[in-house]
Amino acid sequence: MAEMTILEAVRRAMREAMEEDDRVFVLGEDVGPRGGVFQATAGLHRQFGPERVLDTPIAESSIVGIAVGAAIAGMRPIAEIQFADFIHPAMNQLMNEAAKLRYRSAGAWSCPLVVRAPYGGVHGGGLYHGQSVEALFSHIPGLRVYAPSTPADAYGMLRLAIRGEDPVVFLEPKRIYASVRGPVPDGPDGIGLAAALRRQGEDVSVVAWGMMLHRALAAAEALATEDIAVEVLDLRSLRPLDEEALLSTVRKTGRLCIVHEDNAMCGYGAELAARVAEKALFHLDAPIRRVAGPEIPGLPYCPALEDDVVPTVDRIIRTLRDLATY
Amino acid sequence: MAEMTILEAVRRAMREAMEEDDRVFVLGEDVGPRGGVFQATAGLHRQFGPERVLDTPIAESSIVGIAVGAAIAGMRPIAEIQFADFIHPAMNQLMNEAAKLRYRSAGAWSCPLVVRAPYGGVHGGGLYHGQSVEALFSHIPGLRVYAPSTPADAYGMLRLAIRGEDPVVFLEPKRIYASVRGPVPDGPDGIGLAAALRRQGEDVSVVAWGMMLHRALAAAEALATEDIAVEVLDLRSLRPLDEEALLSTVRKTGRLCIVHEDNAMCGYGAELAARVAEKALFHLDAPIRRVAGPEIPGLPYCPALEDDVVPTVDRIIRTLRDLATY
Amino acid sequence: MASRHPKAAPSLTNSSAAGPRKPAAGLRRGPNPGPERPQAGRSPSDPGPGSVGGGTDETGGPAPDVPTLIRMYYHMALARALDERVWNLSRQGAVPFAVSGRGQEAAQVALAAALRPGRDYVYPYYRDVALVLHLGVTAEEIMLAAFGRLADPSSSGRQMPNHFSHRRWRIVSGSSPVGTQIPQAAGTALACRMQGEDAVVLVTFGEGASSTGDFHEGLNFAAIHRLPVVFVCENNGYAISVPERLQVAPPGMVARAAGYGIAGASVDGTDPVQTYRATAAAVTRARAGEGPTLLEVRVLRLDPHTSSDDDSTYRPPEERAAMRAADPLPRFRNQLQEAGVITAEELEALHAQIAALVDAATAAAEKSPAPSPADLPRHVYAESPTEVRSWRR
Amino acid sequence: MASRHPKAAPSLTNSSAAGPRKPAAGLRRGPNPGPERPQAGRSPSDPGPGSVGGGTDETGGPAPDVPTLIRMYYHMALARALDERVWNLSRQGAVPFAVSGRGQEAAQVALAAALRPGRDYVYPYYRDVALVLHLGVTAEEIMLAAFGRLADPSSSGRQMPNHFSHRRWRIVSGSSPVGTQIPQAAGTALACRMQGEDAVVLVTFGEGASSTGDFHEGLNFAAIHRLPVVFVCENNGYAISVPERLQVAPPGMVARAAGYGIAGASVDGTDPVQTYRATAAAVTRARAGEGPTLLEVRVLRLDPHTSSDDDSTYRPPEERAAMRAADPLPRFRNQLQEAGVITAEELEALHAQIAALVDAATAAAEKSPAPSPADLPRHVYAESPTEVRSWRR
Ligand SMILES: Cc1ncc(C[n+]2csc(CCOP(=O)(O)OP(=O)(O)O)c2C)c(N)n1
Ligand SMILES: Cc1ncc(C[n+]2csc(CCOP(=O)(O)OP(=O)(O)O)c2C)c(N)n1
Ligand SMILES: [Mg+2]
Ligand SMILES: [Mg+2]
Repeated sequence: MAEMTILEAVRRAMREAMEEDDRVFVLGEDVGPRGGVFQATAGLHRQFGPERVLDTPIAESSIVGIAVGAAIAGMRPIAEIQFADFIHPAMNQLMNEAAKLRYRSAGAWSCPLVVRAPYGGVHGGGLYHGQSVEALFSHIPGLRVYAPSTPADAYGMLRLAIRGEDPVVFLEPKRIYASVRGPVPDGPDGIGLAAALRRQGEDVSVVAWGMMLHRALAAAEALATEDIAVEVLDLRSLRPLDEEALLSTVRKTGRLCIVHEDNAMCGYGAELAARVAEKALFHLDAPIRRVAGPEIPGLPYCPALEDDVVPTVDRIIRTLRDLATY
Repeated sequence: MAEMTILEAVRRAMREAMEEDDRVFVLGEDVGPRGGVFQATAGLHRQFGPERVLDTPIAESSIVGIAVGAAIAGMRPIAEIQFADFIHPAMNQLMNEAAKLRYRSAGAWSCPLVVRAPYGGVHGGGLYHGQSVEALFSHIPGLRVYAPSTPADAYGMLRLAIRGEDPVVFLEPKRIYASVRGPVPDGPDGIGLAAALRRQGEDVSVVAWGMMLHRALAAAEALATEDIAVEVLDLRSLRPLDEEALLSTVRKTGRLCIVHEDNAMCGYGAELAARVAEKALFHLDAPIRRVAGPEIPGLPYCPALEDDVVPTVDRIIRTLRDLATY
Repeated sequence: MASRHPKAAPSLTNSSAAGPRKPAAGLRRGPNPGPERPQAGRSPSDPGPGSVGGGTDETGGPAPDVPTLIRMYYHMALARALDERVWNLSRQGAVPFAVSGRGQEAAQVALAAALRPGRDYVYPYYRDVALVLHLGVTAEEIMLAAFGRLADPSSSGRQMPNHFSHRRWRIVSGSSPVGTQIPQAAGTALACRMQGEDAVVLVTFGEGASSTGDFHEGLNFAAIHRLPVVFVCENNGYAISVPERLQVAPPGMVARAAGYGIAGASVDGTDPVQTYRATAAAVTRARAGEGPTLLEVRVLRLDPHTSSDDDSTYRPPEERAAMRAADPLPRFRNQLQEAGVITAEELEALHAQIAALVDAATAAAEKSPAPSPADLPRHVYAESPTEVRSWRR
Repeated sequence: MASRHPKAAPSLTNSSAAGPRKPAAGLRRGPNPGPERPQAGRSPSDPGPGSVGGGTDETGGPAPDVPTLIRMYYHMALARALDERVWNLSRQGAVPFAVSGRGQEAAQVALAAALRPGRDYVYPYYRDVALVLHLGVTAEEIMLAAFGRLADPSSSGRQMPNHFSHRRWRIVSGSSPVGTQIPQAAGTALACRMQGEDAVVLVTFGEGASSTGDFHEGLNFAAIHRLPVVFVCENNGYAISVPERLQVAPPGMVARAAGYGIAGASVDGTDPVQTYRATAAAVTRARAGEGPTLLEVRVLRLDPHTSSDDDSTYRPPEERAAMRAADPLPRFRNQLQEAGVITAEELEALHAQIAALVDAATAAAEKSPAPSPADLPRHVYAESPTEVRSWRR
């Protein structure tokens, strides 16, 4: 098991998939010689040539539309959307086309494609380089939404997405692309979609994914010194949701904190709260709390305000402590 | 107070706003001589001419984009999206532009526009003529989302939307455009955004909007014969949400049923459940139940299946009865 | 049997399919050869020159042979009969909805005739009844979709009628939002090239759909990569009620084609021979690696937009009268007859066969079972995740 | 005072602003008049003919007068100095991000010079430092945005630098997703017409943004309604790393303009006089109700895409060298000097003034307060609904 960053894991997943399967190809803005603005596709253009690593025009709707059409004809496209903030022009192709093709043709046609989108807040990115879009896509039947938080999952879940038969929106936590390192298995076997219990605890549960998972873990670590045992659940796949894992941890601790970068209202956390309120209500010993972004249109450029927007370890600690002592 | 249908109320609101304010104009597909495919703009082209009632190309992104640009220059555009199912190409202009303009310019520019979109299931409309899109837009800070269920609200809330200073996604329950009649006040004064308690009851609360409000009322009526007193809350505005009204009814009855046509996962109902699970948890005497569309990409054409997709009065009755006797 | 007509000429014309038959003057080679002159600004009531088989243009291929001409006529007439039947059923409330291709059949059969069914990919749009019939879809399959039956091969009753799909014929499932199929077709063409297939992709859409952003993105991409796609705009002058002059600037698709630096042509789509030639030329170019073509076929929309529309609010009665006079179906019939390609008796038999086929298809489809609630959650995913299996309470 | 330069010529040239000065040969009328020849396929290292003030074309207006020429040069040089300062600050980590317009200044000042600041609407894009300076934005305002300060008039520190907005100058706030401003500009032009204003709307974007669906939808609409918009593509040959040949087919914007049936021109954007003429002609047309123009200005991107980019992976060193040789700033300076419009001493003073201005603007902006958390929830809505006021727990 090699150690690597999330970015390297993503790159390796694409490279191996392309080596193993001629049908796999990559398209997107600057994915060619430039290797992507985050370097996720670095080296692929050299290795596989311009036929399999296509620099596209700035036209997200058609990036996805072309991927849909290629998948229809038997290819396995991986489309990169440069920032999740720029996926909106492609929503029609994703929500009305990719998501519905299998259903509307009663299984005659399918659309196995992966749309990779780096998401979440960064320093100095302003309103349009730090959005989280998981709630929008997780709402749509027919789509899968994966949100890995570790190099192993970035690798394994991307391999799974590429091999799968369904369209996947693959959300990469760009803020920790290079800062989180970890072991990555040597092949895709044995990777599943179940949520992962990253830390066991009896007092309070925190559910997160992507970058926030790491802040949740740090908060849990900190609270251990106060003798508060926090259970940390990493959802990994947002659609489908591993409901059983969610309900289990709530049944165990009776206290639930949900953390995400996106704003709270109609965010993904709402669905988690709703599931619990329907299916494990009487296991709750405290209100369900969401630690989320504020109800503003986006992260301001001015970095001084970042901690007031993107949930901090501190804010998670405070919420977990409140819950544990409720 | 004249009696009229929802469709007539929508038309009257536009007509009066255009008569009173030169800045108001209408654009969209077939809104001109054809009067809109649902006849919402019937007569406006004759009364106000092609300069103020513009038939646009089939280009939803620019329908909204042009409205944004016109609003920036001081106009008050009302854009019709023919079916909510076709609003997806405009999501970038709505979510990244209209919603964020005021914020990103720190109030220097604003974007007072209304995007009207008939939504919800109809007979024989298939996957693309019956979608509900409220969850997607209600997630976005900067947008307002209004979903009237009565002629009075269709009129009053549309007047309010046109007069307002913010972009509004105005969702019209097309299934009951012509079938629901009711009194409409003679002017826009006195209309607010607070949720409306349509029926009082002590045993169980049901929250709905649009077409589903009427089914919820019918269910409540039916259960009255079983001595189950159902409280019916019509949300009216989905963003902002009248949280206090939601929490009040839950505090009163301790039982909450949420009804919407859209599929449940990450649907708008999730937010309602999450608010209650955070702020009124210990008032609950039963799990929160959502009566929603199934997790499928859309309503099938074959009308025989409609009742298995769009929540029926019967399904609402069963759920409310379950809750009341929980 | 009633529902699956032969891919060759219909039975009554099997004599013509057997051996060469003297081609009529003007069918193989037009009396008025000369370059196409696009007719910008033409109104739908003035469909332009309609001389049969007339006109070759610089990019024009050969005219169809006689068996093909007869098959083309057969499918035009069959499409017309099916459209009329579905429209009437919708009037009676027997089917929820109808959308017709009446007035566009000549262009549609010509498009199909220039393709290799089942090898070339086709992304049709909702008026293309005649196109898909000519590719291999059967009358019964059309009726199954109209009734929303489980056996409907396009969607098992999930989509509205005329949302064609048929994997065997490489007819790709389309949605209702217009224009989305255009970049998809470019993607399919890219895939064919990557896979070393010599398939061509043909995609149709109305002039209204040419206003979508997807049109631009798809054409630009196909032009950059010189992909084997034929983009066909079936220009009937209206998008529901919106006339071409408020939809497309400048009117027509010839300027647009030049805007992308690709081959372009505008032909009279009420003339199947002219349309066939232009399509065959575009297909040949695409297959030879010479890149995409944007072909405009100028057609008539004889009916209101759909069964839900009333076109009296926006279409003057004179225009409708003029259109009926330009109806491609009787015109092509007369031309075939005058040219001696088909006799009055053969025509009568052919129409009788069609009438019987439509009756049989309707009866069979009506009897065919509707989807059941148990079918609802199928095919959302390849393997249904939990939340799909257990949506219902 | 240091931050708000006069709208007239800068102080050192106030003599030239006072009265007419003998125009240099070649500045008012070019030595090589003749129709524009668009240069499809030009690579950015070959910016094309750059003869100063040369070339009038059929649609060309008059050349700028001398005070305007000097103001143009001044703003080019000021933009250059500000870009360099912000870039350096980003290198030092003093500001989070920089994006420059270096190499595009000549075209930008020419665009601005053809407008009426504060009366015509402008939708600029992120490289348009010189454009907005020439319209009235101050050096200090540019620096306030770079530092993300509360007093930044474009966004109070919310947007990245170069997301220009200034209500006084009718500079409309832009987002980061490219192309969205194009239909918005059409909408603003529509509104101006409805209101009976004779304002013209000018919107800029890169050739990369011309690939978006919004480009098509905006141009088509403006063409249909003959709206008073000037669409300006600042074509620098790259979209981040993607070269024009993989971005636009056919290269350039001249074919596209024809595709929409609107006026089009392609000019050497390193030549401010040529660009001014073409822009003035387009603005005149728009104001006269003669409809939109798609103007391509061929420019150079001297820097990497942004401070986050490294262009060595996709741009050969020779190309960069060639570009520096074609840099419009020294070239225009030499031309002005050779033509006797400005003297070496005046130039020296002007550059000293700019250096002092940039220093002062930087110092002032750095000192200016950052937004505070209390400002965060402001301006989400006109009147904040509850959930906005109480987001924080
Ligand atoms: C994106 C989108 N917007 C609106 C509609 C509603 N609609 C259905 S068909 C149609 C008109 C299409 O006109 P055209 O493309 O010319 O095709 P025609 O019906 O004339 O053959 C419209 C507006 C749609 N289907 N998709
Ligand atoms: C819709 C969208 N997709 C992707 C991006 C990321 N991006 C920012 S600038 C840029 C290149 C723009 O190129 P061009 O339009 O030619 O302008 P230039 O930077 O060359 O001046 C890209 C791809 C974006 N801002 N918006
Ligand atoms: Mg049409
Ligand atoms: Mg560029």
